[in-house]
Amino acid sequence: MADNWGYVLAAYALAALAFGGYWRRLARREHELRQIIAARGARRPQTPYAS
Amino acid sequence: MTYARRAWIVLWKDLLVERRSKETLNALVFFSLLLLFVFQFTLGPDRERLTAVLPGLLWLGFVLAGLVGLGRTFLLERENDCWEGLLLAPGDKSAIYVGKLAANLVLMGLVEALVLALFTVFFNVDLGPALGGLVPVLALGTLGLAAAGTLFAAMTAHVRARELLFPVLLLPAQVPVLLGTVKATEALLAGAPLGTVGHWLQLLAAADAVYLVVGVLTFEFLLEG
Amino acid sequence: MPADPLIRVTALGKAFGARLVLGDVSLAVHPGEAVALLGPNGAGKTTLLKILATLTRPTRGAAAVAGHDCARDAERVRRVIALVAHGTWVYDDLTAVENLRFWATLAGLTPSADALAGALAQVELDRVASVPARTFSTGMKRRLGLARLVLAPPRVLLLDEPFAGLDERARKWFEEHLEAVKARGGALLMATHSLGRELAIAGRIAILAGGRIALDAPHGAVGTEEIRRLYALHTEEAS
Amino acid sequence: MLTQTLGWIAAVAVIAGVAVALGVAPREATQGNVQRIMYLHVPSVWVAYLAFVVTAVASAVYLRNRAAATDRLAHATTEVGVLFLGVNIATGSIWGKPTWGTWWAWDARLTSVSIVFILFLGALLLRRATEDPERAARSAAVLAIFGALNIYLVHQSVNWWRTLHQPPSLLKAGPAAMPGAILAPLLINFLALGLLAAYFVTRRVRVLAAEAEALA
Repeated sequence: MADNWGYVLAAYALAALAFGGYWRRLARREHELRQIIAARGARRPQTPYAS
Repeated sequence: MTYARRAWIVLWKDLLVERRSKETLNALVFFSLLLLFVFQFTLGPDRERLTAVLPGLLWLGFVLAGLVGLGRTFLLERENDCWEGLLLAPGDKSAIYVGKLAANLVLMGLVEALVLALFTVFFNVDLGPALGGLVPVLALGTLGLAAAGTLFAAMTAHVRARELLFPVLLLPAQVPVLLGTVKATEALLAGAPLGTVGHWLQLLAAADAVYLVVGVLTFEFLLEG
Repeated sequence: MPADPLIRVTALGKAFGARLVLGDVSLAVHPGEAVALLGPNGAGKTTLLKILATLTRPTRGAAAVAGHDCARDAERVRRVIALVAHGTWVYDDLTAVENLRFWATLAGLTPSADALAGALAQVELDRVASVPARTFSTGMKRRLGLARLVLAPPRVLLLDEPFAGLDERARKWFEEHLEAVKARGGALLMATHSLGRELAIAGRIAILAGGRIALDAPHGAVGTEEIRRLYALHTEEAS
Repeated sequence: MLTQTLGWIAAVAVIAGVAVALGVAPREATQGNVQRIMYLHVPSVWVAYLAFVVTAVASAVYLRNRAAATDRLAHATTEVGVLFLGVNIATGSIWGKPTWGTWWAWDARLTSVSIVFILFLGALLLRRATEDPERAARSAAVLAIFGALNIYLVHQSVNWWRTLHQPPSLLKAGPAAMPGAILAPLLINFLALGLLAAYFVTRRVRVLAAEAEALA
């Protein structure tokens, strides 16, 4: 049953892909948002109304 | 007392509007008839196959009709901002949920009676001997379906793509009710006495209780603007 | 020392996602008082009324009616207020009297047939009491909405463009009704962007612009011309 | 800062868990090495259901206190729970291929877990589809409470549906006693994945807060 290792590795690889992908998505999104907030803070010192 | 009167007036209003407009009922009757044809086309004339899948078909019909009908529960409240009025009416908001649920039960009951009658006529099945056992199964199943459906209809009333999201949310939530009713119906139609499906009836009753309690306790949050 | 205000709004702010509609609004309306809330379209008049009516929650600050917080104590607030806004709450498939009975019963009342007929007579809908509302004109539906006020007179009335869609007779009747609410010690808050009829009832004028109260003055202290000038000024400033 | 520390701890724990599962744990007698998938498969459903319990509690609290932070916790735990449940289903399917000879058998547990997966995925869809963010939060909260209470009913009904006979023998489902050689790696991996999930949740909560800030 040596070939079974293939399934085991596939399962762990898939999980690593899923968790890693989720982690990357979070990191990217956070980076994006930090930039938006920083950019806006520089441009508009006060927060008046968007109209 | 006031609670019951408030729930009753919602039921009265919904049924009165339905009696005048017949919007939902007409659609449901027509839909059930169409289902009958679809079932016939897919199954062909084979009697044995039909008997085997009849309980599933029956409940598939009820659930599909429920998805069409229950999803419309709060459509009416959007005309002239009536939704606002429901929220602002002082008093426990769950009375509105109970009233709406009761109206849905009446509607579902009518459709189910019709579908059962059509099945006996068009598929030539004799439901007579099992009817005594079927009624509690039908009642418990319909209550569960309507209790969750009414709540989910309020949940999706303000959503883009409501027609899509409502069944997507309700169907998986209804798995216990669906399995319970189909399995119990199957056993009853095969001639088993009601006692043999007692565990399913218990499960259905438990599901009904859970759905009702969640509905009564959380409805007010869904009504909020 | 004047009586406690029936409506008290303190440092109220409301944002819808990225859009800040109300910035910092403070306002008080005392018993027997009527305040006209003026402001350009999109100034947040309706939003302010909706917060007071417990239809939506403030992002920050507080709104209270008759001492009850509109967010935390919404149910108590609902027993005191009535909202007259764009929605008439009329079911087209019900008759006039059925509509009225439905809303009264839902509010926990048990109106007699006479009381229902009386309320409809006041808004001159008694002759069409048993006709489905589907056939009604906009003005008739609005009057049907007002008939609810007769059955359950509120202490605090929140009005959004109250005279829109009403004919001359109905306006006159409604004016009298509002004066009666004032005389009973009730409070009125009236949002409008027209400078017409509403001002006659109002003892005070508040202009909502730029997300805050730009002007709050007794009606007598500023003439209509002055109001027009200030109104135009603040409106321009905001846009 | 705290989040980062948690992240490193979780990373170390996960590496240790994998090492235990693939190296230290003995080869199971009947199933062979394939059984090692269980050390990933089983703890991920435990973690997911734990996450959903947190979701349900946070949802109930949110409906009372209406604090945006509570809703963010409910939102994050839903998402992370769905992620772990997805991993559970996928690994279950991979395990099924050599064991049952098919990628998907309508096994009772796999089926009921999939239904729960769809239910909570629906809560995420509902959030996306509802325009008003406060209404979205309230609707998702109600759906999460409903879904969490429904979990038991789903499992019970699917169990009975898969077995043609009467319930009693099934009420005490699952192996009565698990040998320590299997149980220990399971628990270690449960701890590791739990830490990973906790890290994801705190990270997601932070992103949600940043999203709100960027919008305001």
